[in-house]
Amino acid sequence: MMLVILAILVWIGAWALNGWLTRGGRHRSPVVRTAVPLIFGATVLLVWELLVRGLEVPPAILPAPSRIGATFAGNLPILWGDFVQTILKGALSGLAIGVAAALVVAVLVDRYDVLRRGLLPVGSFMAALPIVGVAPIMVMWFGFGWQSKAAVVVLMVFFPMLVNTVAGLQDTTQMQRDLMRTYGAGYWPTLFKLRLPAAMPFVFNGLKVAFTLAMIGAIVAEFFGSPTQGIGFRISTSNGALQLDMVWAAILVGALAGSAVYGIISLIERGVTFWHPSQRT
Amino acid sequence: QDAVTLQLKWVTQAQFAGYYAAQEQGFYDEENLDVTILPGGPDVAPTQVIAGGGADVIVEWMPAALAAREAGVPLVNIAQPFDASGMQLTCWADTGIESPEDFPNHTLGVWFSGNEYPFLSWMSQLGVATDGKDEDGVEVLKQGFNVDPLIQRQADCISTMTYNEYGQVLDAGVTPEELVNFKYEDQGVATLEDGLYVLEENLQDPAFVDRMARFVRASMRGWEWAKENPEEAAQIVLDNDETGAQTIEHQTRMMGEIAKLITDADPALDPAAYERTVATLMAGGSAPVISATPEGAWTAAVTDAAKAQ
Amino acid sequence: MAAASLSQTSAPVIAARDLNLVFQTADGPVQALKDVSLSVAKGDFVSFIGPSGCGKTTLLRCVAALETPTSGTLTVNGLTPDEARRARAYGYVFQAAGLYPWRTIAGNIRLPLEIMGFPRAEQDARVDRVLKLVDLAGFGRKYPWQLSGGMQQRASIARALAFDADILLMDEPFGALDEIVRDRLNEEVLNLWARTGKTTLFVTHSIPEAVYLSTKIVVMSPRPGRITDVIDSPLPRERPLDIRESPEFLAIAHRVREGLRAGHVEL
Amino acid sequence: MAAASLSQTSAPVIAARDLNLVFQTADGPVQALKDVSLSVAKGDFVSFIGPSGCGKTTLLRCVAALETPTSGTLTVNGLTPDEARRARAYGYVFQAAGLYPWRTIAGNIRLPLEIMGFPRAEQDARVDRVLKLVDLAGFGRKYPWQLSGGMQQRASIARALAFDADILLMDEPFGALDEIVRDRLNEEVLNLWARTGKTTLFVTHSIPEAVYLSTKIVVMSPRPGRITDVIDSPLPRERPLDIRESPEFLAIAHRVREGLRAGHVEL
Amino acid sequence: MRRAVLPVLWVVMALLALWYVAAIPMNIREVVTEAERGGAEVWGGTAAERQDRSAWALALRNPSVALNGWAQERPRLPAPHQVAQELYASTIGEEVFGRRGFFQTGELSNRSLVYHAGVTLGATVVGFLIGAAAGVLLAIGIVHNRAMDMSVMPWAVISQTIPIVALAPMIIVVMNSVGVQGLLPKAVISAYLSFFPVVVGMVKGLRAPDRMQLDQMHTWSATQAETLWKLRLPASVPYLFASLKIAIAAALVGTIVGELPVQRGGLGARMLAGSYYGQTTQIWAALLMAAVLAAFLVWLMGWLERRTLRAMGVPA
Ligand SMILES: Nc1ncnc2c1ncn2[C@@H]1O[C@H](COP(=O)(O)OP(=O)(O)OP(=O)(O)O)[C@@H](O)[C@H]1O
Ligand SMILES: Nc1ncnc2c1ncn2[C@@H]1O[C@H](COP(=O)(O)OP(=O)(O)OP(=O)(O)O)[C@@H](O)[C@H]1O
Ligand SMILES: Cc1ncc(C[n+]2csc(CCO)c2C)c(N)n1
Ligand SMILES: [Mg+2]
Ligand SMILES: [Mg+2]
Repeated sequence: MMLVILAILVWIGAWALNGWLTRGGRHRSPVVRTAVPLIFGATVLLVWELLVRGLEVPPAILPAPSRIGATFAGNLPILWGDFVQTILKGALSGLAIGVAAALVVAVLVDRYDVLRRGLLPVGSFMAALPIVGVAPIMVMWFGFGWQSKAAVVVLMVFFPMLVNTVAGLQDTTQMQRDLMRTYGAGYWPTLFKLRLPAAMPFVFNGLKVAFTLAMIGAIVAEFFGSPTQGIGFRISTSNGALQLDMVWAAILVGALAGSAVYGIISLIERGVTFWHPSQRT
Repeated sequence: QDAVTLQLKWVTQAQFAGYYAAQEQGFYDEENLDVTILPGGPDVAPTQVIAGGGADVIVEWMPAALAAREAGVPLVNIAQPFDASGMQLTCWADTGIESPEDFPNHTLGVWFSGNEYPFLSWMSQLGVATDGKDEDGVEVLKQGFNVDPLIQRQADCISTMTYNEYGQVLDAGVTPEELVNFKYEDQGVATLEDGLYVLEENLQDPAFVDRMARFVRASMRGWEWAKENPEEAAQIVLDNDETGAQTIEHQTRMMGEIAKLITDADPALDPAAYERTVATLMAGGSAPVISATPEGAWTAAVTDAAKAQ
Repeated sequence: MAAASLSQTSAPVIAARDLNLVFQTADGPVQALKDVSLSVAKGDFVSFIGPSGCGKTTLLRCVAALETPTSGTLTVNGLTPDEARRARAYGYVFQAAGLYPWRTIAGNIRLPLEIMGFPRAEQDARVDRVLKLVDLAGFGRKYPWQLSGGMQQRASIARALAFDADILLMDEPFGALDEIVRDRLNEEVLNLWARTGKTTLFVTHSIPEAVYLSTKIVVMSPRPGRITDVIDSPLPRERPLDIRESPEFLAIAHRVREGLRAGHVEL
Repeated sequence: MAAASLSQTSAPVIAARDLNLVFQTADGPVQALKDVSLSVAKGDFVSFIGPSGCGKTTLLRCVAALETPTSGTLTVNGLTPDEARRARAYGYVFQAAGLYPWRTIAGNIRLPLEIMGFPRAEQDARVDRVLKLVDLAGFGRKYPWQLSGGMQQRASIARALAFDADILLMDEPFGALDEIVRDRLNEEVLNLWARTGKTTLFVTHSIPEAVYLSTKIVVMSPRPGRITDVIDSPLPRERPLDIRESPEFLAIAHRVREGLRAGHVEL
Repeated sequence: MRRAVLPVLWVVMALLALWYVAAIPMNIREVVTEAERGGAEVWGGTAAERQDRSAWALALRNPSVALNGWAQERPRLPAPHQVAQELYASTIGEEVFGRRGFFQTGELSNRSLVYHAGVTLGATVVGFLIGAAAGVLLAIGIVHNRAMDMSVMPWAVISQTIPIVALAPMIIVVMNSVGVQGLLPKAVISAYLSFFPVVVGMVKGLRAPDRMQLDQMHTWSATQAETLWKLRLPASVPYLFASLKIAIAAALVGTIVGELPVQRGGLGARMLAGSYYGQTTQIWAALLMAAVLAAFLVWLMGWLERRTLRAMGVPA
């Protein structure tokens, strides 16, 4: 009970601290900018730890963060293997193929009006489809290895990417297009010098969505069959064996990898679309 | 009426016909019990459900139950309706596998989530490594929920239950001659399946023991009835299946095969079978399933009370 | 070609006769241009002035082959507008600078040169030359958003000048700028025009601007867009800013204002 | 209050002394206003003119208590700007009409009245009155996008008038409109001002507009924003549009232009 | 209308044709093995040897049986008409003629996709409502409180990189074990998936009013609540609906994933059951049903959007 009260106090204290830090002009300093979210994250972990201990939650239901951390540190080789299997082989290869395919098709769709009017409605229909449902089919078609995971990922990322890119390719103003015409520019110069650069902010938006979908797809597909490693494999088998600390350690791998890739995409975005108002602060 | 919540190990199917039959035939009512049967599924760990207080009693395989015991969930076997194991490894004959010695260099499908223990134990007794296909190792796949890996020849062998997946292989048009089966029972690595487990602390309470005794008694009547009326039992299972995906043919056949695993009406655990299970699990080589001989992992109190009336 | 133009007395660069243009819209047809006839001689600076929606932009777009008239004839250097477009006869400057934000100023000016396939060295030389011409030497490596609105607009004029188009089309190029900057740019446009002698069509809403810049002022009235007055300016080619307070200037401005007010729809 | 203003000779509505305002930006401090002193009497129409970035908007925002000066004193009706704001002393009209597209014209005008808690019947009465005042009677149930730009701007003026603020602040209200529409609205603003006698502060980039409208013209120069000239207009209160071609008008315009050019930074 | 429909029709027909063509090589191995079991002479050697041959070669060299790939009992890729048949049988067929169908019992049959779609729809809608409401509230908090903006926003982004769907079984089971069952656990997952797009969209939307509009409110001495109610919320409506469309599709995914582990009905359970018994056709039928449901839900959001905008007076 003491611990529960302590947890509540920690929570209130942390909020007060963050409130103080963000008041006045302080919030502009880079130190505060990083400190505030870190304090929040640390508070969540601390409150979790205190509540688990205070309420004596069985570790088979919810392990304490300290325990998860210990398990994580103690199983680095296994978790590294899972990371390679699921993120590098499954998610990223599928993402690469799906994105590349979507970019090519987007250019075609943008070029041929029939395709735009035909494929885009079908595309947005498919984009809303719960593609996770095809995971068992892909495992049946492409086997237990990373290939079937990549296939699921390709299907999941293709349409969001397509829809975004097509929108981007069309995000040019009448004026910009007219300018190209007064230069007597043909299709290809217009594509390379106007449409593709203009589409980049949309492409990156799509990429951020596609990436989270890729993670989901790769992990869920492992539930339907996998070799004996992978984040999804680890989560489902450890869960069956009541090793919840291992389950959370595997989730941590996913979250770390996810945040890292998200950060990398954001960095590249910054480099490529430096000119866009949203990047210019 | 006393409430009892039963968590099944798997989806609603004839593997659990006895419980559904007891429910539908009113055997539980006669024992003044109000039983709720929760179906399981591929990612439902009954041990976790009972640890969280979501069930009073679960149907579980002994390896998973003992592993959970070591993980801090003190499960106790109170009854063992299934006397024999139905688990086997089914292989294509044309892969050249004739005996367990031929496994190396092949790909084997195995169920995980706590069901891999007997397999790992068996392999370690055979001295076969499980981390890759080579001269003295096999490639292990986490087998999904169906027999496609075998049909599609993605695996040379897959785990099957005599009563379920094996039948599905045959349903797919494969003839028994094309297949080779290795029953765990025949290989001396059989572990006890489908027992009833409760939390140790509950057994302190005589009222709980009495409730479980009545539950076990009624359940066994259910099993008796199901064995005698396989078609009706299959139909009852079908009616209780909320997914509506089962077929009567498949459930009837499953009922027939299940009946073979319940050799007598005695729900009491056979200590010899228990010892054999523990020995198998302890022999897990470098990573045994359980590291110490479990103490108090089963009790005859409930079955004795059930028989005493 | 040369023989043909010599044989004519006025040798018009742009000759429009009875142009009509009707847009088909959801609300029915909109007549944007009605019976527009106009001839522009080489080296003319023609301003178009008229209330919003009177068809100034549409007329310019017809000349640049961005719209096709519904009826009437329009020739540019004796060619159809589309042929002239493909011969790269136009330098078009829009109201907003319309620079591509992902290219530097120099990159923006180079864009048409790349498309037209100028050799690399020539590109560089031309970019340098026009940057100097519009007084932006040293800003080539900046990005558009790093420049003030006036500088952006000058860059966009530089871009239109870079490939030596015969005709400069400017559609309210200074509409978005403040009056002081505008004065300055007006002076510069006039200088530029004096130096290059390019035939220029210029759309504006500002009466002083139109009078100050032009050799010919075309006053238009809306719905359907017609030309109501064409004023040949008696002002000298050399025009200091002060000329705007001279009586001749005010007289022309008055004539333009009256023309405008007559044609203007009730608010 | 009444006694106080009678006892003073000039009774300024707005009195600023030595105002300074420095913005702290990422690139270092920007001095937007430097030593600005100004006094505005009741019923004055004051125009602020100056190149872009000279602090016109900032000064208006200080008066409206939207910015706080770094130093100096500023009183409005003898109160601090913030007290005056809370006493609802201001009607602020921005460059774009800024009407809410999801409210009708009447709904837009009613918005400040709702916020200030006027009773419903009173709201209706006031909306009707100001709609008539700006000549938009009958358009109350239209949505903003169904009106022309000029009508929208008038609606936005109506909104600022609806709650009887003491002081009307207008920041380039006609910057986005074409010259002809602008002329018309200038006439109407003048009428309105004559009828209501409201103290008005008006920011513009257009010299004729400033001269035409004002009783007092404040010329500003940028970086740091200073007042370089304050011109009290000798023009009569009654001003037909033609007055803009009169010599007095041109003389003032010339003085404003010279003042501007002197202070204007090199482009 | 014709311009809108015809191209879609062409694309759909092209996809169907492609599907039929693909069904031949996809199913050819089983087709040939079946023929062999039936005693026919087949090309390609034994079953194990055929594994190494290309599917197209098998199809072309066994022309007499190749087309059986469109009529397999347990196909790897069912032909479109097989899926259509299954779809019919498990909707109208089951409800009208089935033993437990609506026409027999007055209740929807648990063997019909209509019933399962209903189960999924219920959890999706509840989850979506929870998620959307939470998202809007969080966005309001973030816009009004800088501490919340700075501390919560980065974590909201990170939270989406957590493979929540992989957690779904655990969440379901844990909630199950503390006695929360049925619709709610699934709804929690769909709420989690749907709240993020709403937060992002609403933060953008609530910040959509420009400086000028906010200043205007300020000159009128409007309170924060008045500014929220009369300016920020109306201004955010287009953003809200744009994200609601994404959110409801995400909610559907969440529900379906949540239905996988617990076999208690719903399209997710149905897909898994299909997989469990190797009934590919059944998976495809459930998938198609889910697609229809998704399309309907997204359309519904669009319809609500049009209604709302029209009520607000914004031009269509
Ligand atoms: N693509 C189009 N489709 C339909 N109507 C058009 C189109 N372009 C212009 N119009 C209409 O044609 C008329 C003339 O338009 P135009 O843009 O040439 O006017 P403008 O004189 O340039 O006006 P502004 O001063 O506002 O730029 C207007 O009524 C306009 O609404
Ligand atoms: N919030 C702010 N933060 C930092 N600098 C600002 C801010 N607001 C204005 N400035 C700077 O203060 C100076 C004066 O700006 P202000 O908007 O008052 O000019 P202005 O005379 O209204 O110009 P314009 O004619 O373009 O509207 C400019 O240099 C501007 O960049
Ligand atoms: C993912 C997963 N796959 C297989 C099993 C094994 N299993 C336990 S009971 C049972 C029913 C017999 O058909 C089966 C197959 C499992 N528990 N979880
Ligand atoms: Mg125009
Ligand atoms: Mg300003």
